Parts: sequence; C-alpha cells; structure tokens
Amino acid sequence: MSLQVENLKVYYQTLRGDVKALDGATFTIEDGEIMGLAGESGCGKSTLSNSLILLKPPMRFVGGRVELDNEELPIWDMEKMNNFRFKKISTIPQYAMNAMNPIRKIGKMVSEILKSKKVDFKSKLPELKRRLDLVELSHDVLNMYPLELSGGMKQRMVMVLSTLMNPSLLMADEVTSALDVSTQKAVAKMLVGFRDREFVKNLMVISHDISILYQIADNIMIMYAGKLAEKAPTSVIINSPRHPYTKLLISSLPDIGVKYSQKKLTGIPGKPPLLLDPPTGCRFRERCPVAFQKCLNEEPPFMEIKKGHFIACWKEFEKNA
Amino acid sequence: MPQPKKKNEMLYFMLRNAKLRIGVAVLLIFVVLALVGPLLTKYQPRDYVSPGVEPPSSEFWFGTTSFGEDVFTQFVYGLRATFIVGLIGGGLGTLIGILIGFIAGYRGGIVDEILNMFTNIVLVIPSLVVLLIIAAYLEVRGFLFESIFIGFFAWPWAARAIRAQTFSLRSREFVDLARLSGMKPLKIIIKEIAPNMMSYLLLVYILQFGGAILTAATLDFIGLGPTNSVSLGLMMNNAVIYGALILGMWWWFIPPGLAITAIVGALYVTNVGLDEVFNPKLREM
Amino acid sequence: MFKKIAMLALLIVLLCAGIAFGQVLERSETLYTGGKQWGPVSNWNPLMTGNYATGTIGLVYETLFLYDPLTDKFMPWLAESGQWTDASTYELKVRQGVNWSDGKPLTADDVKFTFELGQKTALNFSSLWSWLSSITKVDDYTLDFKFKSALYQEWDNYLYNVPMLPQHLWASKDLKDVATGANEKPVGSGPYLYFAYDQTKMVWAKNDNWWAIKVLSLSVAPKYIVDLVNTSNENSLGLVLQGQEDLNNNYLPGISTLLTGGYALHTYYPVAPYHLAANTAWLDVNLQKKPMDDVAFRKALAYSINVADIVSRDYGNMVQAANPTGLLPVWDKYVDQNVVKKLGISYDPAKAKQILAAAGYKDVNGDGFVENKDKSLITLKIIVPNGWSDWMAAIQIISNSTKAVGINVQPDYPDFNGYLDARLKGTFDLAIDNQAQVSNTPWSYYHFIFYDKLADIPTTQGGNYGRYNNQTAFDLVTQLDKLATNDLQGMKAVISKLQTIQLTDLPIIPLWYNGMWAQMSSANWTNWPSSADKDNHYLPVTWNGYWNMTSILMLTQLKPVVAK
Amino acid sequence: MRRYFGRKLLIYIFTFVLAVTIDWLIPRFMPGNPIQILISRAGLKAESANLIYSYYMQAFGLNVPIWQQYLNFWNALFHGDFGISIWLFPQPVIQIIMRAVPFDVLLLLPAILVSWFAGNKFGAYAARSKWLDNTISPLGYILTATPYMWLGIVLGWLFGIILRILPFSGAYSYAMMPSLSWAFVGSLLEHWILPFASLFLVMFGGWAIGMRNMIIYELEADYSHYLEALGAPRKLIRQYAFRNAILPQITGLALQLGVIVAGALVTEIVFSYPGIGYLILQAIQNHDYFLLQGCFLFIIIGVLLANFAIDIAYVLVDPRTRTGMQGEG
Repeated sequence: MSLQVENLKVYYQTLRGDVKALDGATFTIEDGEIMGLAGESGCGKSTLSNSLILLKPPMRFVGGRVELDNEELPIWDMEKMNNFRFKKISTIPQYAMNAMNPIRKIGKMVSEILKSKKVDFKSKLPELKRRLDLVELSHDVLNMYPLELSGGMKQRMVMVLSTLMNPSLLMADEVTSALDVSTQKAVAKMLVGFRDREFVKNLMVISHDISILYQIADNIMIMYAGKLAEKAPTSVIINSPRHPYTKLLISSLPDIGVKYSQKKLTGIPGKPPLLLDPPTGCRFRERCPVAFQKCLNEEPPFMEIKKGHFIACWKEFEKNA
Repeated sequence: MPQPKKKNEMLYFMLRNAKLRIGVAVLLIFVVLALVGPLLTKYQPRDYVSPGVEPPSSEFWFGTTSFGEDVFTQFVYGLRATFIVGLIGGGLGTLIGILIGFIAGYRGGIVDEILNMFTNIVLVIPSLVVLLIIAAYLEVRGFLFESIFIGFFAWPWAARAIRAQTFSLRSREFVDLARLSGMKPLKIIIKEIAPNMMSYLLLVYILQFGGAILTAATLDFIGLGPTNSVSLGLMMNNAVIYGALILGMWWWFIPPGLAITAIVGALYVTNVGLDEVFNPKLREM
Repeated sequence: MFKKIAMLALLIVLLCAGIAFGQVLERSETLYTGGKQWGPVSNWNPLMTGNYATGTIGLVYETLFLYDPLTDKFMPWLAESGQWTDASTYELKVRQGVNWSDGKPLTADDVKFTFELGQKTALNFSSLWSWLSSITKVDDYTLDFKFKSALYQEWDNYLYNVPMLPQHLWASKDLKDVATGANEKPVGSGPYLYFAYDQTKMVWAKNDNWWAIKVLSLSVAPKYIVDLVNTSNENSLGLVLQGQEDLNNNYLPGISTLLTGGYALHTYYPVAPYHLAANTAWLDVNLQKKPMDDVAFRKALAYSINVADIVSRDYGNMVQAANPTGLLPVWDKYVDQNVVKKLGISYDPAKAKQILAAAGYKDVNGDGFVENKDKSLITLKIIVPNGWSDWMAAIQIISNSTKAVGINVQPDYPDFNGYLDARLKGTFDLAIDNQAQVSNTPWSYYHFIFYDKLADIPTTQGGNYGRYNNQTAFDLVTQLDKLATNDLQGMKAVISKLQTIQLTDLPIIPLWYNGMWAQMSSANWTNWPSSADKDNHYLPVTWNGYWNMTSILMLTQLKPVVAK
Repeated sequence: MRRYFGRKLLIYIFTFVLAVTIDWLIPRFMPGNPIQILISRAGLKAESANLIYSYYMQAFGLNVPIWQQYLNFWNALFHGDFGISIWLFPQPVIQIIMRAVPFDVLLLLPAILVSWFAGNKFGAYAARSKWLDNTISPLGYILTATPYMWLGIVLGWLFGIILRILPFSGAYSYAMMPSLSWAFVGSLLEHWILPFASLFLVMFGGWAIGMRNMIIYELEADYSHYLEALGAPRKLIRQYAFRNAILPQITGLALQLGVIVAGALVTEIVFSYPGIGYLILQAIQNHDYFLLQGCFLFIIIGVLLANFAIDIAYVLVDPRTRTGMQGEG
C-alpha cells in the first residue's frame, strides 16, 4: 500500500472563482506498480500530478488526504513538503528539456541541489555515474552545459537526477510527448528499468499517448473533467473498457501511436463542461450516448466493480446490479 | 483547464491592474492639461506680462520668470511640445524599428546579418551626442525637426526586440501554414505576424515615446532645442542660465522637471501594467 | 571597489593638474574677478585680441597711454608724453625708469619693435602701416613716427590699445608664434606677474617692482588677482551674492532687485541705470531689401519702436534709452542738439502710422498689417542670437510695438552663427547690433555704421551690415579721421553733418545703451568706483581694452575690509 | 567564441569608421564658418581682419579640396591630432580633452559601477517580497524617469542653496590649486558628491527595475519550477534566477552606455563639472567645431572600449557564448 489518495480536491483560483480542476480523486498505487494516467488535455491529470508534489497558487488545496508509505503528505504546505520532495516523491516534468539551469555545468548543478538537501555529493557520485551508464549518457555530461545536450539526453539526465534519491513515488508527466518515436520507446523502457531496479517504488506516468501507457503501465486510470472515470489493468482498459467515455476514447483511436489529444474526439459530439461551475450529476452525461435521468441528478461514485477495476458510471452500476 | 473568453478577460485585467490605472490616470491628467491649458491662460509663452521674479499667485499660478514671462503659460505650451515630440519622435522610432525588425526577423539569412549589423552599429553610437553635433550646426531648429531626428536615432533597440519576436513567431505553425498556402511575405507579416505582436508593439511604442521625451528634454536643456518655441527642457535651461536657483525661484524649474518625470514615469508604469496584462505569467493572483 | 577607482581617478587628476601647490590664497589680499573669461585660460599673447587671459593687456602688458572715457583725457603711461611736431610727424617720449618684470629696461627700441611687428605679420594694428611710413629712433627714449597721411583720431586710439612688448624676448620668436603663439609665462611691464592658472581660474600676483610705484607713487592694492572662468551666470551671481567674487562683469538679470536685498552688493550708480554705458545697441536695417530701402518706411519703423518699454521691462532699468544719434553719453558733447531737435526720432506710434499712410503703405487685405505699395505682403524677420535672452526679450517688445502701427515684424532667434552669417552675407531683414564699443573718438562709431568697403564686409566684419551706400557719408568719416583730436569745433562740424545724414537716411536705428555690467561686492574690498563725488570714477571693468581705460587705476584705489 | 568576438570587433570597426565620417561630415555640410566666429570674437579692426581671416583659413586647413580634408582628417586622427581649438585657441583639442577626462573617470566609473551593482541587488530584493516590491519598484520607476539635469538641479538647489552644506559648481574650490593636500582632496570629494549622487540615483532606478522584472521572469522559468519540485530551498532558486537575470543586465549596461553618457553630459553642465560634457557645452556655445568633433570622437572611442570590456565580461559569465553558440543576438 504505497500511495493512497483519498477524495483529493484541488481547485484553481481564478478571478471568476474556483475552477474545479481536480474534484475528488480516490485511488491507490501499489508498490512496484506503474500507473498510467490518461485523459483529454484539461481533464486535470496534470493538476493531479502537480498537486502531489508542488501545490502552489493558483492551485488551491481544498480537501482530501494523501498518504505515501503510510505517512500523510502535507501537500498543502509548500515548506513542509520540502522534506518529502526529491527524497520520497519526485517528478520528471513535462518541460524536462529546459528543466536545468542553462548557465550551470550539469555536475555543479547536481551537487548544488544535493548540497541544498544536505546530501553529500561525493558519496553519491559513483551511484550517479552508474545510473548515467544505465541511461547511456557519458560521464562528461557532468562537465557540460545543458545546451550542449540533445533533447533526449537532457530528458535522460533529468530522469537520473529526479530519481537519484530513490523516491518511493515518481511522477512522469508527458515525458515522451516531446520526443520522436524511437526515443520515446527508449525512454519508456528506461522508466520500466528504473522501476525494476527499484530506483523508484512506484510510478505515475501521465501521457496523451495511450500506446505508450499500453507498453509500460500495469494499470491505466482515465480522467474526465476533473474526475476519475475508470481505473483498471492496462489490458482491460484497452480491450474491454466499461466506462462509455473510455470506450469512445479507445474506439476513437485509429491505431496505436496517434495522440488523440490532437484530433478532437470526433467520435464524441460536444466538449467537456467548464469546470468553473460544473453541472450536477455525471460530468460526461452531455456527451454520453447512454446517459439517462439518473446521470442528470446524481453524481456517480468511483466504485470498484471488479477486482482492481473501478468506474464511475450509473449505467454500468445498473448492469452490475 | 478551460480558459474564460480571451477578450473581456484582457479588459478585466486591464481595469483591475493598479499599475495600469495609476499610469494612465497620470498621463490623462497631463494630456488634458496640455490640451486645455493654453485655453486657461490669456498670455503667450514668450509674452512679458509682469515686472518679473514673481512667486506663484492667483494671477500667475506658477509665478513668473525673471523676465516676467508667465511660467504656467510656458508650462502648458511646453507640455504640448513634449507630447508632440513623444508622438512623432517615438512614433518614427517605433516605425523604423518595426520595419527593420520585421524584415530582419522574417527574411533572416544575409538580409538579417546586414540589418542586424547596421542596428548594432547605430546602437553603439551614443545617439544624443550625434544629435548634439547635428543640432549644434543648425541655425534654425524646430520641433518637427527635433522629433524626426530623435526618431531616426531611437529605433535600434526596438528593431532588435521586434526582430527577436518575429524570429520566434516565424517558426509557428500558422505562419508555416500561411507560407505553404503561398502567401506573400509582406502579407504574412501584416496578416499573420503583426497582429500577434500588437501588444508587444504597443509596449515598444510606449517606451519609445518616453525615450523621445527624455532625449528632447536633454537637447533642449543643453540649449539645442527648438529656437522659436518653448519646451519643458528649454524652461529648465533658462531657469538655470538666469539664476533661478540662486534667486530661489523654485517655481521656475520645479514644474517642468516634475512634469517630465511624472509623464515618463507614468509611461513606464503603464508599460509594465500592460505587460502584466498581456503576459498572464506576470499577473499576480 | 569604487573607492579604489575614485582614488585612482584622483591620482590621474593630480597628475594632469600640472604644477601642484597646496596653498590657499589669503582672502584679504586677494581680489576675485569674473566676467571676461569664457573658458579656461589658453594664452597670454597680448597680440591675440579676444583670446588672451583677462588682464594680459593692462595687468602685464601695458600701453603707451591710458584713456579715461569719462573725462575724455589721455594719461601718459609707458609714454611720458607725445605730440605732433608737424602735420605728419608724431614725436613720442618713452617714460624713463620703466623695467620689464625680468629687470631689463623698457626703451624706445621696444616700442619701435612692437609697432614694426605689425608690418611683418597680420596683427590687429597692422593696418596702421597703410598710412604710417616709418618709425625713427631719435634717442633711447624718443621716437618719431612719420605718416603718409596722419589719421589723428585713429592714431590716438592705437596709443592706448597697442601693448608694448619686450624686444629682447620677442625678436627671437618666429612670426607665426608672434601672431598666434600662447606666450606662456608672459614677461611684461605691468603691476602683476603671471602666478598660476588652472581650468577654473587665472591667478596674477603683484609685481613689487612695478615702475609706477616709484615713478607715479601708485600701488595696486590686491596681492593676488584671481580671475574666475565663467561657468554660468547663475554661478557668477551666486559667487557675487555670497561675497566670494568681488567684481563680476557679466550681465546678471535681476541685480536691480537684489541691490536692496541686504547683500553687500554695489553698482556704479546706486539707482537706475546702475551701470555705465559701454556701447550702443541699435537696429540694423537691411537697405537692400524692400521695403527697408524706402527711407519713409524706416522712419515709420523708428517711430514705432517703444524703447522705454525695453528699458523698463526687459532690463529692469539697467540700461538707458539711446540718444537718437546713438552716440554714447561720453560723446554727448558731439551731439548737435539742433539736428537732434529737428530730425531726432523717438517713440510716437501716431506719427509712425501717419508716415506709413503718407508713403502709401496701406493695409489692403485688412489683416491689421500694412502691405507694400505693390500690394505684396510685408513680413519682416528681426533676428538676435538664440539664448541672448535680454535681446530676445527686446525684439519681442519691438515686434509688439511695431504691430501696433501695422508693421509685421516677427522675432526670430537663429543660432549665433546663423545670426552672424545673415548679417555678414546681408540676408537678414532686421537685426540688433552693438559692435561699436566706447572709445576715444566717435569716429570709431561712425566708421562702423558707415563702413565703406561693402564688398569686404563678410571677411572684415567692418560694420554697416545694412549695406548703406553713401559716398558723402564715407568721405565725411575719413575726413573726421583726419582731424586733430583737439580740434573740437572741426570734429563737431563734421559729426553734425554725419548726424544729419544718419537721422535723415536712418541706415540704423539706435535703441539703447548696453551697460558696462559691473557687480561689485564690498564684503572683502571697498572703495569701489561709483558715481558719488567722493568716490573714484574709474571704470570697474575687466574686459579686454578696459584696463587701459582706467580700470587699472581702480586697483590702486581698492581698500581691503580686513587690513592684513 | 572567436566568431562571437570576431563579429563584435567587426561591428566596432564599422561603427568607428561611420562615426568618424559623420563627425567629419557634419561641420562641413552645415552653414556657418568657424573662422568668421573666431574673428567676430576677437573684435578686430576691420582693416586687420582681412589678413587674419586668410591666415586662419590655412591654419585650420580649410583651404584644401574636400576629399583631401577627409584624408587629412584620418591621417591626423592616427597621429592623435584632433585639430586646434577655436574656443581656446591655440590649444590642441586633444590637450583640452585630456584635461577633462580624469573628471569624467572620477564621476562616471563609480556612478556606473556602484549604481549597477546596487541596482541589481535591490532589484533582486524587490522581487523577493510584496512590500519590498511596493516600496522599491515605485521609487525605481520615479528615479529612472527623472531627467538627469532636473535631479541635478533639484539636488543642487536643496543642498547647495537651501541647506548650504554642499558646493554645486566646479570640481574643487575656486580658491584652491590642485595639489595632494588633504584640503584639496576634501574639496574635490565635496564637489564630487552632488554630481555623483544625481547620476547614481537615476541609473540606480533603471537597474533596480530591470533586475526586478528579470528575476520575476526567471522565477517563472522551467528550471526554477523544477528546482521547486525537487524541494530546493528558496535561496538556491533565487540564486539561480539572479545568475540568469544578471546576463541581460550586462548587455543592458552596454546598451545603456549611450544614455549614460548623455546623462553625464547634462549632469556636468548642471554642476559646471569640468568633464567632457561641460567641454561640449562650451564648444557649442563658442562654436568650436573642432573641439566638438574631438569630444564626439573621444566619446565614441570610450563607448566602444567600454562595450568591448562588457563583451568580455559577458563571455566570462555566459557559457553559451563560450560554447560557440551566440549568447544574446
């Protein structure tokens, strides 16, 4: 039982009021599990990952509870969180390409970061080198400036740095989206490798690209409009999804590899609701082909309908019942 | 997260941005003063309306010079001049900057190399000194003239900035698209690139405006301003030459400098305000 | 780090500062002057008129005579006496017992040498040789000047303007050096010696072996004279008010208001006009242009100008309105009152209107301004150099008062060289001018306004910028030049004719007298010249050419407030 | 890096040639004849003026064909000969300028450096907290918007006239001669304070504002976010942001030089501080074109050198220039 998230609510403060970007998420990630997180852009998946590690304005912690290794994360407290960041919980950000200070030699930067976390660089150096080899980076990168590295190299460097302290939770946000297909595969493999070598206990991989998740994730969680729609083992999600949204999502995939975010979901008429004041009931109902009265008034809970298979849809509940 | 409508959002931020509000307010005050001021006074700036050296009074709101000119009259006419210089000088500077910046940024390659080199050259030469030299040899100097010259030497940094912006825009999809659809470069610049830089160009113009005002004031102060009219810089020049400090005639040299400071300061603040409005990154929640 | 830089820079300063000595001059022995030097001192060459350090002529190099314009008297100085032995021979007796500051005696040879330099190279008195034929040495202290044609008036002018140079030091110089050399560490015969100078001042130190101490039992009071470089009028004003500058010769507006302000401030006259008159400001009228070529128009113009307004408003009564003839007060005796009564012109708008009408200048298009007889518009530009604010003010007042009679005159302020150019090339309409300074003879004034070499004006800047062309007048000027200076009647006769011509033809329109601006502070020195009978009446002016018009004697009268 | 310096050098050479040409061109294609002014100032007797006029014409080499004058100009330049001053005839222009330079150094170097460092420091502070921002920033905007001369005038009026605690004219007491005495040094510093202050304050405002805005941008940069995500302390993040923000400030310094020079000119004029600026004013008022040209050239050379120095400094702090890539354009 490594990561437990209970009814996590994180809103965005805007001038017009709160945008309910993450409106009550409850899920767990088992040790050693790689969980893929998918959904249209703006569905709140980045909000979810960010809120776990760096929750700062305009994000606002509204409620919920997060436990990592049976220890509550004070995610609402920027300062307290610093004791967990990097050491217990870490991230490979979307912008990994520019994540490093352009005017610092990489080695120096790493040592400075470690020092700031009261970690001795010397003692970490051998491990660092080992991991560089692992991601096929020469040790010279430590004497280079970021701009001397290619995009892929930077990405890998960041991966190494982010996981250097063997965090128990690592979030990889769109790590592959900026790369070409071949590098994507390599990076994906490395993530798995990291998990296998237990550099990281468990992984949350966020991606537009279900095909990537398909390759590496054990479970996939689908989000829609700030809510969890479905979570199930990868094969299940791909082959026999239950939530109508997931179905449409998968079916609308022409073939593996196309990033669905780019072509609007033609299969699904309409677009997600404004999260400023979302409608009551199921947030998908307006686009849902099977929506019925109940969806209008009551919000479907996120329930486990089969071992390890959670969904939030009245229709399916009825079927089950 | 879905964005609220762009347009009115912009307006909303504008109205809400304190810097912007202050800046614009101050500017408005002076613009109005420059427009209606001359109507409030019955004198001409160079008229001799009193024995001289009179402190501010109900008769002469800002007092009189040691020659008995009405300082208020000179002040309001000077304001006009100041704004004119800003408009024309700043305008010209921006225009040239835009022209060179766009061409260099869009065309790139050798054209860019040359233009950029040229820009840097003009950039290094201290423009005011050149203006000094030129002005020093002119027997009769006018406002238009001064403004134009200032404009001619003010453009480089604008060109530089705009060039950089154009570069970044040039490689955007919608520009590529336009190019693929066989649009003429000029058309692309006008139709595709310029609109996306409007906010930026506005900022550049504001800064040019302020710059022109300061340059003009400096020239005038050195005594190389327009030979046949008043300006705030000229007022300060006269005040210093004719012993306003020693004679304690603060009303002669305080208003013009204060006005310039206020106007230029307001311009800068407005600029930052707009910047915050245009770049959400800088907005404080 | 900036401390380092500051110290470093400081060192450079000191290195560049040249001769460095720490002493501060004893205030009670030092006279601070200002008003002549418009830039750091750059040369001490008395032959470089207009460039040399304040007092180079007067304090160091002396002239044969001094001239007192107030009494119209010549005072033998380096010369003991001089008279015309015949119509074309001037016999000069050089004073005995005069020594150069290096101890060598000053003799007739030095005087001869000096004048003959003008023959060898282009100097300010070179033109003398077009009518001087030779100088013969009679004995060590006597010279005979032989003239082709004796121009008595002009000659007297040279007598108190040509500085005497020590032959033993100057003979060896090459002519270029003579004409334009800086002549550092000057050796002269005067009451002061070169002491030191820097960016901001020239320091002269008293010459204890000055000849006049023994010979004339005269002695200059200040041990040091520090002539400060003008930085700005404002600064000068401050220095004077704070009693730091003892004598200032800048035009300082507002002085009249400060006299009563409790400052130890003193001017020659305690009341208006406060200052003596130095020169006449008049209106140059371009006679080559329509309608100024019409004497009637000029007359109307002259009547239309409200000079009193300029005097009171612009100058706060620090100047006087000029006599219609334009002759300075010191030349009053030459003014032919009858001529003035008959032809003299003073402000009278009604008369101006009437003259215009009579001459056929009418306002045809009803814009309030008269047009030419051929109906073409009249818009005249009146110019003064930009920045000369008292004059700028003046032409605005003129423009206003001519407007009242329907003459459209627009003030215009070109830059100085524009102003100069317009006058030299004769492209201007109207311009203010004041280049004829006070001198020993009205001839210099008439020579300027009736300057006859019209073609040469651009290079000689000889005057007559309106290009007035009247041979009779020119001849009269020459004739005047040829009259003996003691022949008062003869001079009056000629001058009266000139005045008649001037007042009938109006080649120029005299306006007011510019002052010998002199602000004196009695904080550290007293007994300044003043109009009061008990006081001395020497000129309190440090300008070029004024030391030898008795300013030097002012120094002998000064008394320190705190005697040392 | 070689490429970087190569192009810079090329620019500077071009600039210099252009400047020299402008400098030579302007007086010759403007109306008015310097010699006439020289004569008019001398107040010569008409009869002698003729002779002296022609004498000066060739003394100033204005009697040879234009193209030859141009070549002579360059030639003279390389012999450090800027011609002869009209205002202070017959002193060589270079000599006059050299006398003024120390005062410019004394005034400008400290003013520029101190204001730059202080400005950056305070700007960084301003970016730190709201209330600091609300105090420093407005002050900065006001200062940087103030015309140099006006601030000078006001300071002079305040401290020189009203409070009477500081002199506001000249570089040292008019009653002193330069020397190594403490009295003189004291006087020198005393006269230095006000001009320095007015230069410093205006520039300070500019730098502070610049730095403040830069830092704000940098704190929003990805690398800053990443550091936050790794829980790096504020200190380190700010330090990185500062290091990155300083770069544009350095180039800014180069770009500002022209403006700064202008500021120095008027400041010197206000305080009659005998530097180049004051010379320029005199040159203009006395129509000493040769001196004016000299000052212009001198300033150009100074600015170019300063630029070059800054380029070197830039290379030292910005790796991008060193690793072959162009730093800022």
